[in-house]
Amino acid sequence: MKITQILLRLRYSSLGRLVLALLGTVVAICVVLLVSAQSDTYIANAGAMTIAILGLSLLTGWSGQVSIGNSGFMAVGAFTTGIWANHHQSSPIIISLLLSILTGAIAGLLVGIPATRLKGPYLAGMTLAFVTAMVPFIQSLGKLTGGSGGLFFANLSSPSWFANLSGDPQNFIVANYRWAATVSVVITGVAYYFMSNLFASRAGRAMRLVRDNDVAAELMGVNLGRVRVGAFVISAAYAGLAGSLVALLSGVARADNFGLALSIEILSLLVLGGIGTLSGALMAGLLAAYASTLIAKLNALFGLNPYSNLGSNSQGIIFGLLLVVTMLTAPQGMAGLLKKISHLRARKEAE
Amino acid sequence: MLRRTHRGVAIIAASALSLSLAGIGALSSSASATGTDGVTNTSITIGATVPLSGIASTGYSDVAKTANAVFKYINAKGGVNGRKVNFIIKDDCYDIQALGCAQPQTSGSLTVAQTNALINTSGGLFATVGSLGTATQDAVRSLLNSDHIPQLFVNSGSTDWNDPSHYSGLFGWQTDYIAEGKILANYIKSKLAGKKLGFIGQDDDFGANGLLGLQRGGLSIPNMGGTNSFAYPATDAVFNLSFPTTLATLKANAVKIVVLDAVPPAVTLILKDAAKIGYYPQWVISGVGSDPQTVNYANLSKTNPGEMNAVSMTFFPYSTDTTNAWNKWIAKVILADKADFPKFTSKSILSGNMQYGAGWAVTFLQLLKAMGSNVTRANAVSTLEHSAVSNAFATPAVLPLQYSPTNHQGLGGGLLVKIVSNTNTTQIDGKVYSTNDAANGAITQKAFVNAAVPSWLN
Amino acid sequence: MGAFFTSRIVSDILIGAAQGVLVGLIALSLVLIWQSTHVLNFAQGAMAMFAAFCGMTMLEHGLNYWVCVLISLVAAMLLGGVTERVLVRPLYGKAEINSIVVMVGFLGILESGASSIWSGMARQLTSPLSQTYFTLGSKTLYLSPFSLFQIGSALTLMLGVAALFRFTKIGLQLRASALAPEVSRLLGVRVSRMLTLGWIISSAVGAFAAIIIATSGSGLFPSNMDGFFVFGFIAAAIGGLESPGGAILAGLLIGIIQTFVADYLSPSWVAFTPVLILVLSQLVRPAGIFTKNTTRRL
Amino acid sequence: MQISNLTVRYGAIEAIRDVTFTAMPSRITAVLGANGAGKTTLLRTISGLVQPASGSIVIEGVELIGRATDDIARLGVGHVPEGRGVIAEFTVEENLRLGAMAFDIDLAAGLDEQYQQFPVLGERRKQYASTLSGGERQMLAMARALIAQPRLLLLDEPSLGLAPLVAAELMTTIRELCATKNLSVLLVEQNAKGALRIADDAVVLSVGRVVANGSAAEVASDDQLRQYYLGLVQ
Repeated sequence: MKITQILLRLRYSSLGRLVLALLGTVVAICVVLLVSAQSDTYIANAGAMTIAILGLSLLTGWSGQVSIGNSGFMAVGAFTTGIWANHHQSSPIIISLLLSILTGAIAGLLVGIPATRLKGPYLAGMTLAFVTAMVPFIQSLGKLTGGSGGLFFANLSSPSWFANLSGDPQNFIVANYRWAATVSVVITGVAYYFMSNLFASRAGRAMRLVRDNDVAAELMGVNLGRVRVGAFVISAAYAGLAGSLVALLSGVARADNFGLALSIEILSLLVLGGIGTLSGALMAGLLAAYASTLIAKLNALFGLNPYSNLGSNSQGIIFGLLLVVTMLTAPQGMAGLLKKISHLRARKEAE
Repeated sequence: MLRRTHRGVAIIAASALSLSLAGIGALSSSASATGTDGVTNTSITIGATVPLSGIASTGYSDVAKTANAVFKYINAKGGVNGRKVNFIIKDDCYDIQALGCAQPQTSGSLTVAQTNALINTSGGLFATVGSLGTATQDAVRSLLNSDHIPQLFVNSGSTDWNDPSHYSGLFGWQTDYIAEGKILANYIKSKLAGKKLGFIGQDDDFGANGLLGLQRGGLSIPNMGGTNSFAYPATDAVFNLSFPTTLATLKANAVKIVVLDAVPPAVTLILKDAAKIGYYPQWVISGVGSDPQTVNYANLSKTNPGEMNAVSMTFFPYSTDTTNAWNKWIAKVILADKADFPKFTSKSILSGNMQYGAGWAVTFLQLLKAMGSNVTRANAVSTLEHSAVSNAFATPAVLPLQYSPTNHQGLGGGLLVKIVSNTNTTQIDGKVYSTNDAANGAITQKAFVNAAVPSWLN
Repeated sequence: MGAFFTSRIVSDILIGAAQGVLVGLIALSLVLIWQSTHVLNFAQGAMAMFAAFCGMTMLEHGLNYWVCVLISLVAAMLLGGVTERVLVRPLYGKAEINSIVVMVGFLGILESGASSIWSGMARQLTSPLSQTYFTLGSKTLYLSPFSLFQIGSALTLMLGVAALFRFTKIGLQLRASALAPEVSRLLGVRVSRMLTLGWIISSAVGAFAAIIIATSGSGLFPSNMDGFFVFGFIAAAIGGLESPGGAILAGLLIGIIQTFVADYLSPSWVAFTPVLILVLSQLVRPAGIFTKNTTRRL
Repeated sequence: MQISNLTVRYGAIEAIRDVTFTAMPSRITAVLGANGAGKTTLLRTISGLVQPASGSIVIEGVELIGRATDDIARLGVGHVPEGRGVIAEFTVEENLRLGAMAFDIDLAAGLDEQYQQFPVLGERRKQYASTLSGGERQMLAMARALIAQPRLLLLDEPSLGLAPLVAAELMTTIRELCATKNLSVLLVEQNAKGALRIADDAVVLSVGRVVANGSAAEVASDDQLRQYYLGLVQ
């Protein structure tokens, strides 16, 4: 048997998934240490986006509930981290992360209980309403959340052992970026591992059953309400973690950064990556992080002045086109395309 | 052959990933020839994050573009001391990622992301120069400081830029909102005494500092949320939710003077909403929100529809003065930049935002010239702190910069102007007022004399 | 009597109603599309904005205001029709998320496209009617010639749409195509034309709202419909997505309640007031307050 | 109407295989067969709701295959679908007006005629269709198809779910209509007994194939057919 096949087969056992996650994380850390500092900032952000997309993938892809409010839960996580960081400057980041997961989950429960009674457009509308209310609500809390301006705190900086380890101990700028990316990669690895276990578990199967046929699920003894709310809570906890990571990476928590636009972005990326797949979430996270660079290169290729009307808006146009074209031609996203290609090749081989 | 092409999904994904990583960005931040990031013998690389799109881009997007026009103009003449200025502008949407923002929404603060991109510019970044916004620049203050990258001439009147003991490389440029408030208060006390006062301010440092200045200047206005004193959320510059009721209250309470600490789109809405209810008080508007080329002052006066009744402060010769030497120079520079200002003609009027961009761009060129061959970050800071040198910089501003080792604020006053219409602004008394932030700090006045345009700029 | 019309409560109602009819119009346009094609059109506001730009920028070339309005409405109809044919048609029968994502992508294209063509700067549209409120003695009556036109034309438009649906041949076919497309086809109704027509009418309604919003509010700029879209959507959900009348009433309600909240409580609560109304209404009647109860179909 | 070599596939399944028969003008042709024999698919294919893999359907010299459903309806093919398809949210009269909409006919006269034919509909013209009983809904569906004055009427299980008496009455009505209106009817029925009683001709389908084709009397007297395909025992 070939190595690739062994690796792929690993995902069917719990221990195998652990090995896969560890391997992936180690490989990613090696990449982090090799690429440029700017690429490290992209990878760090890709981690945060991947976690948020994984959360939405669970909710929308598995339990079939379309949410355009997950950035609201990210805001909860980010401000939990921000408020904690401003009061306990030297506490380890793991505490910030765990607290944010907790507050995210609680917010998910509070929103989920009424929201999951609704279906289709009403559920989407409820989550849309939640996120549009969240931004002004956080801003209206005054000193606690810093109003419109937001909270500022120290962002992640490299410990000295890491700076020594990562190559150039003189250049602390680069070491800081590498450290941030490493932290992000490790957190993403853990989040990914948990999600892959959930995917294979009974609860994961129950969710997919609810999505495909809620009547049948109910007849088979699945508690619809509990599964729907459960999916909401886990999804919100992932969003809380993502928000916390975003805040730690940038040293800022500002409500405007977690508005409707981010929710729509997460949903779009989920679709581009492939709804309901784990690998799709990874690819979508990377796509998000590299989008602006890629499009800047395209601008340069076509000789567009980046400060002109068209140049400064080409990103929005290209991103929009990408979404429309993906949905109309390959609704399974990148993960679906890759699967198709590998199936085609397998078939060719068989012949 | 066929066997080899067979790959699992994960492997394809992984190789696509590593390919994309390999393709983008080589190792950067390696020290350059002169030993300072972003500096070579023939160039210096600086950058700024500004709102080119989104909620605050109206008018403000011209600031950095004008600065860029100045740098291009000087580069075409060979640069300063043989160095050309490589100015990188990044759009941060004022860090409000509403749907009008043209940047893809990644995650978290766009200002931080764009500042990271600037720091990691290949060849390095010497400093950020002219980044715009109070909250946006607060967000990257500690990042730039910990990387020892100077953060020069922040486009905001907050006092946050004047903290040399914590942020040695951080410099403001314009008169801060407190000093501006004191000068406006002085005018109100002397020329409009005895009339009932009202205040509307943005619900952040901008509004709070401006109000503090009015109070320190001796006016009795309650804090925002008190009688006749209102805060508005920044997003109301678009949504217009609070202004109608706010103005109705002011009108009902017979308030005769209203001070506005608001950005231009909000000022436009406030003036329009007031006219709707036939409310025509004496407006007193902060300089950052009053630019006649950005705010629409049409048909807002009761007695004469073509006229307006607003007082404001500016650090520049009023923009409709086409005989002023600096205005002529700025117009010439912009006219030369057909790429970014295709619609600007020899008959166009400068906006306050254009003057502003030219103002700090010239200041940076003066700094570069003063540093001579020793272009390092440490020398940039010490040159600015060397009052005898930096305070003598000739800029378009109507008063000298006042940098010192203990003062990183920049300008300390301005010229009072009366806005009559979009094409007609006049000086009120031709005097330049200056002061500091302290409650007991005196306000001095002297005649307005613009520094001459240095010949090497022409 | 004058004192009554200039009282604080009546003033708030008048201000709120002027704002509310606009929210109602957006909600109506969303309901029209939802009814006919079961697509939640996230690009509704952006399409209206784009169409408004197409016509209203002609003001700068000296064209009459009403001619510009006409051009915008024609542009809106074209945009609506083409959108349905090209973007929406392939989505029928697909999962809900597909249409949401496509319309979100279209929203991005339209807003960035408008910024590319017309720049992100806000354009002030010179109003054809005075926007100064009338006075009764020394007090302000919160009505102006323009706000009268605003409320009047919005109501007329709503009644017109209602009449079209209730009393005309086309209206009967539009409703039948939405309710039972296959049966309608069997009866010889050109259903696909009716779906396109639904989008055309809805786009025109939305564009009209966008023009009024740009004229009376903060001007015309690429994102000027974002906030109104959210409020309009909330109104449509409160009213029940199937009910045009409910959408309009809910829009009015939102406008008036917002004004009361701003006046009596705090302006900073205005932005999340509609959401609270939505949450309450959904908890009471999940399918909307103005829809008849229907049983779940399997 | 001439159907030749018609084949319809749903994915890998052939719902109809190589079906050929002719429905004569002004006659009732019953299409019989067990559940899943392809009867409904046949009607849906004629109406253009389903596209066949091959074959042809010609009516008065016009090829139907490839035409849109609404075009086919306007050619004079009325189709009363299984489950009746009345629009519950419309009133009785609105349903009838909708039926007349696409055709160049005198609406008032058409309505009068249908109300005469089905007096109960006249009584309930302002009521919502959702308030009608099963039999009344079936009448409304028939009336709505008839108001367009079709030349070919496709009836899919009209007696399904009706009380035997009502069903019998309905069959009689269909017979009368065919005689007075110069109308061809293609009648799909599981209730073979009732259908054969009023039909002129009959086609028997089994698993998508034609197993018998002839006059109703011939089919009704063929014991083998009755037993194996129609489930009728003497």
